Amino acid sequence: MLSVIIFLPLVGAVLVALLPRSATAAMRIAALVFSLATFALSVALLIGFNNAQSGYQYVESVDWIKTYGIGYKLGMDGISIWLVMLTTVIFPIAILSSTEAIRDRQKEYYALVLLMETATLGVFLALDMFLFYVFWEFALVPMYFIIGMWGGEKRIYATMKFFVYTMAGSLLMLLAILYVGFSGGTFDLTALVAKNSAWAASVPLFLAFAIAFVIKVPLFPFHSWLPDAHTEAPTPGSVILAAVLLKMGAYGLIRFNLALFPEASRLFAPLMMILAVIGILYGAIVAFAQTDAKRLVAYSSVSHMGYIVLGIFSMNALGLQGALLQMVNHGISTGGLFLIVGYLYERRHTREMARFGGIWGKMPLYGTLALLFVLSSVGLPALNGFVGEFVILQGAFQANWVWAAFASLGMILSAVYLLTFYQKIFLGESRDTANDGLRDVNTREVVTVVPLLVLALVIGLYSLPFFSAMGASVTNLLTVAGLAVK
Amino acid sequence: MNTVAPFVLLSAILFTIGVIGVLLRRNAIMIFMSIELMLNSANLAFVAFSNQWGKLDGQLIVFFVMAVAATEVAVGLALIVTIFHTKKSTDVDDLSQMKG
Amino acid sequence: MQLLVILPILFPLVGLLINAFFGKHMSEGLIGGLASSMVGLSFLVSAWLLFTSGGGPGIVDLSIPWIKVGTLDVPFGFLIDQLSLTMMLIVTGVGGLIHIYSIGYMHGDPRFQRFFVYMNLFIASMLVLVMADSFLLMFVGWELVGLCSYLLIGFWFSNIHNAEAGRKAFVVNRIGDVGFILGILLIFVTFGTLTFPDVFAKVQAMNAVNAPVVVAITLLLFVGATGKSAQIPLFVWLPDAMAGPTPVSALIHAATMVTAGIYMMTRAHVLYVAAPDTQTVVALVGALTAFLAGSVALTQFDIKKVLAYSTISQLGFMVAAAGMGAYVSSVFHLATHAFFKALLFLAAGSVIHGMEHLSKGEEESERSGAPGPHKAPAPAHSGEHTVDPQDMRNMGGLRTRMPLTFVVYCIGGLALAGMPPFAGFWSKDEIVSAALARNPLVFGLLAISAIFTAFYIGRQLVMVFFGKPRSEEAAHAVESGSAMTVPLVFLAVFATIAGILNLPGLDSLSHWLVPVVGQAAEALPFNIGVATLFTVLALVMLYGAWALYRSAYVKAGDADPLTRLGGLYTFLLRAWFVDWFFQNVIVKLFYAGSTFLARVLDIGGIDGTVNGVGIMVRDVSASLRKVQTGLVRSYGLMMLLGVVLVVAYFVLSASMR
Amino acid sequence: MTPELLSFIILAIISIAAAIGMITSRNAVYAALFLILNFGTVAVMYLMLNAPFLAIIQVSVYAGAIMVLFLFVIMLLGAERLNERETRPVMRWHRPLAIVLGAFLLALALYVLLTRLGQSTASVNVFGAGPLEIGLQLFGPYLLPFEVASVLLLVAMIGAVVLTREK
Repeated sequence: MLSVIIFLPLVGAVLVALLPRSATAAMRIAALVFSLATFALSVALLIGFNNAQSGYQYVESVDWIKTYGIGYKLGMDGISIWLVMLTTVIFPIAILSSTEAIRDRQKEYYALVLLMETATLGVFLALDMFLFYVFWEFALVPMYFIIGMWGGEKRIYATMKFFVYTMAGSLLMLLAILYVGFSGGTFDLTALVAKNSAWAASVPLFLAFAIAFVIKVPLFPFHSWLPDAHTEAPTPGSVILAAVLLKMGAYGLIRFNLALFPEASRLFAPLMMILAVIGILYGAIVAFAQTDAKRLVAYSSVSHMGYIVLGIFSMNALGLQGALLQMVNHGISTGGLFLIVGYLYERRHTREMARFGGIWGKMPLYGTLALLFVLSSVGLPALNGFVGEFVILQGAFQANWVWAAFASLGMILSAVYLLTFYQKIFLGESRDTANDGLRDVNTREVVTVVPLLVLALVIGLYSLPFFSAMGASVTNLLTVAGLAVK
Repeated sequence: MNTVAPFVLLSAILFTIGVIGVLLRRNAIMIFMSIELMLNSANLAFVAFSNQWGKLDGQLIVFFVMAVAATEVAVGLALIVTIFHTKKSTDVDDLSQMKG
Repeated sequence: MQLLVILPILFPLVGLLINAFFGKHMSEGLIGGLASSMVGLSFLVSAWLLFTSGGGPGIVDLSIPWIKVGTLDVPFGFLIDQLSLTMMLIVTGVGGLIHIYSIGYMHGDPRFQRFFVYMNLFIASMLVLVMADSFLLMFVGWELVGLCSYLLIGFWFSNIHNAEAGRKAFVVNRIGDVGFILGILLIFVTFGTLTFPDVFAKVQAMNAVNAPVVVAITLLLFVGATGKSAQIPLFVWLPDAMAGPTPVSALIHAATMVTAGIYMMTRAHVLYVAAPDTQTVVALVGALTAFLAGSVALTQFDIKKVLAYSTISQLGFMVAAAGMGAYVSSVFHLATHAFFKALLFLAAGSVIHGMEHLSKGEEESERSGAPGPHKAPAPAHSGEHTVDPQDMRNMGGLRTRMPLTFVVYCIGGLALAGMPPFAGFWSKDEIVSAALARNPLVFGLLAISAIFTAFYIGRQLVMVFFGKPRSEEAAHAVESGSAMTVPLVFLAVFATIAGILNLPGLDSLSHWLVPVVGQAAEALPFNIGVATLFTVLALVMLYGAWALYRSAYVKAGDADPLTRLGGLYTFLLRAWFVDWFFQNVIVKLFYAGSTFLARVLDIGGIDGTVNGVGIMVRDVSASLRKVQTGLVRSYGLMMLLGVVLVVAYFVLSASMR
Repeated sequence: MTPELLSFIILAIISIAAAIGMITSRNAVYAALFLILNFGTVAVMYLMLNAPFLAIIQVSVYAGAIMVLFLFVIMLLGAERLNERETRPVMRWHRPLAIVLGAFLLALALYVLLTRLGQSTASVNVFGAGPLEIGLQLFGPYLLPFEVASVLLLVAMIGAVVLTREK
């Protein structure tokens, strides 16, 4: 079942690649259909998911390279379930939003996007470290091409930076994986966690994993690839990057760092929390100074991802569950913001906020949708962001109230920069005649963002099912790691 | 005269001469011939050791070395001819397109 | 019965959804009527709740699961008791009247539909705030009303100053909200629960006075209150918030939202009573705010700014009362203030409406000539005027042009000034009496503030309604229509008689609230001496204002008589330079810091380091590249070197053995 | 001094002289001829080393076929006159370094010979190394390498043809 969900998009990619080059409409539809089918499958998984069970479900295990204890092992638990759901929701949306943004070489594009979905799902579902690494690196490649081929003016610079930076991190991870795998005698993650062995080299191992993951997250001060990559990527690329790819890092921190090296995690938790808090404040302050709308949203990502790391390294149930929910929330609100900025870019071919103004008056529906995403990102109660932020802050407060207090200042700053963003583009008077006669969002564009808004509202008003699905697994993780004392 | 040492000594001397030839000459053909000299000196050592231990394997290796040498000469000379056609020179210093 | 409890919230929600999705196809009357009637229905349900639960403990609790993580379990729980019912009635009652008023006031605005969507959202959010049974849910309402405030202040967003004011309000409120949320975090860490009854029970079980954690919690919550209720130092947003349409100023920035802080402290009085140190801080901040804002109101020219500072000042009274433990008086003043300040704002709106008549007159006739739906009417109050219709220096003599407005304005003004028998007299008297009994410093500040109050409202009445018109607009002002005047009359009646709520001797509000706030918070016995003193003082100040301003303004450009105060006058006019300080020090520092971080540290430092590593690798490899000469012989030489080294290694290591 | 040793010394001197003559010769044809002479002396040494089959092949294949190919190419290209004046300043240090390194390599070999092979024993036994024995070995244990060698030669032949084909 999990194999099917992982490789269904791959089948779609092959199909798209086989279509004649002129059949662009068919490619779009095929890509959409395959991603929606994947989504439908993931819904089926969700329905069959047993909330009370703390271990992995739907496990599939086949030997792969037996000599080294490498297997093809998949499984889903409460930690990965919402990330899988997020992935399967975001991809159809990204594909639907590509119609305007991607005009040339559509065949390659849709095939790559579907490949990307396979890779990311693989990352979230792999239970074998080696398999995880394969998917992890595999996810890098399509994104490299998506930015490099359909990106903006400085795309080569951006892709190079993105690729080399993340690659440098994953190299360390590969070394750590090999070390753990060979000295542990197996690459099976569940077996390794169950062994609960105190690694002699746990500090360097922790650091090797952590660097790979925090670069991906990205945690301050490893964030500098993100604004460039986001700004240069085409709209759907930014959406996928923000909504799904960054989560791989945060997911890895939980799955590997916390689960495998609880002692080292405890040792480094203060450092990680400090960096997370710096990231929250720093990302927000720097976002405020941006003039490019997309860059601003990119820096807001840095700030928001800081909350997630803060939650993870609070190392208690509240922090972790809040972080997991916030990953979904960030995917929704930042993904939405990128879509919003993208729609404007498609119309005006500029992202300089100084060139807009008064757009709400000219595009009322668009302005309203944008406002909702801004509010979701600000963390307004009744929308998704608030629940995640609050639970994380509560967890962080239990762990260390000083950092929680500093982190809460991010609530002010997010209001400052996001409302400034909104004001510069949507309020006041138009500062450019090119803004006259802009058409409001069309049906396709509305359909693309509405699912995200509905999710935002649902999570904001009724987060119970989200938390209850992850509760057992998080508790189990903390218990096995011996962290659930507090 | 059953000691192997003089032959190996000669082999070493010839090998060194071959090496110096490869390094000092700029003509591709001369370099090739120096390489042949080096191969030959190695062969001599093989045969000497083969004689010492009373085993045929050394001689068989020499046989294969000769086969490979023949191959190498055939392809190498063909390359030289081709390069000469385009560059009008057999000077290896003229072939420095690969410089960084 | 249980579900009935959330009906007051549901009605406005239904109204806003209908208006949001179908409003495009509905007429103004239908939209406004629907929105108003939904609020009216909420009011009726609240009233019904009042009668069914009256007398007894009157608590209805309903909870729907919401956030449940580990030990954190916060439901959508609603707690209806005497206190929340009081607030619900004020919110829906005053809110309903203002909705009706808005139908007239917003007539012709191109975003009429949106206005009522926001207004309904506000009512719903405010009800969530007052009905919540946990700190977190209260915070939800708390933030949502902030959102509505943001949206409504910036309602005419095409003028960037309005948008700016909205943003300022939201951000300043957020600063307070962070205090609030930290308080909530601390409550949960300390008590393991967030619902009011549980938290209060645990606080009482602690049985400690000034326990550090409780002091910390109460102070943090109070930070939230300073944001929402515009206390020092976070009051700076409220004067700017007057950029919104006048009904908004009346509803949100005078009658309801800004009182949320007082409501919250009353609700959490168990915590505050357990922390007398915080109480002292609260009382002093409230009194100082009352004094500061009262003094600033003396010098303002914008008709709404005067009222805004007056509101801050009155909120200071309430906060001070709450700080002194006089919760009943606080809530009492909250109620009367809601009536008379809403009345004043709406009347001011009526004045502005009248002042704008001249510039709008032509458009109006034009519109009646061609009432096609395609012809978009010009925005009614977007603020594009040659003469500022809100500047009192441009007014004068309006008492003859707008007689009804004049009458109700006088009633509101007298209530504000604390003249018997109007509502404000009774409630203010209770607070001042309590101050006299409990804290002389607070009493002193409040007494001076009360004197200021009488003076500035007198000044305003004289400047607006007496003397000769000082502009064309004032000369041609006309009385507003019935949609606006009927609510004015209603509010005027309430502003007159609302004192009945807690008349000395009757003390109905005190008795009513006892189950919530306890006996100790009841009002002190009526102090006839204080009452007389303050009545006399108010009369003197009103007369002083009359004497000073009756003939001060002949034309708009004349200097204010108070300019004789010199530097003090500027100091007051600029609101003690508090906002100046925020704008020029804190905001400028933030801008500079942000630019520095983004341009210098991020691009140069962090990104520079990353790129520097890349450049370093490139340069090193560029110099290493020279090794590749392309000459076969040099490669051969290198190879030989390698061979010699390797052979030497083997030979030597073998001979070592 | 046995006759064998004497003849070896004479042959060795001729061989070394021919090698030096080869690498120093200004004329490529002379160089090739010197090399043939060297190969010839080595062939005689093969005979002394009990390897008659290899001696014959050395003469016929190496000195014969391969060197004829060399001469043929030299004549074909007309490259017998060589002008190798050093022009590149970069390479000025090249020649001395090459000679020094070469000497060093030789010294290493001598060192090994003196320390190790000095004490080595004489030939264990006299054994047959005629064409028959070689053939038995080639088609016995060395069958696979033999076949691979044939494929290699075939590939080289095709390669040479393709490389020199006129477009």
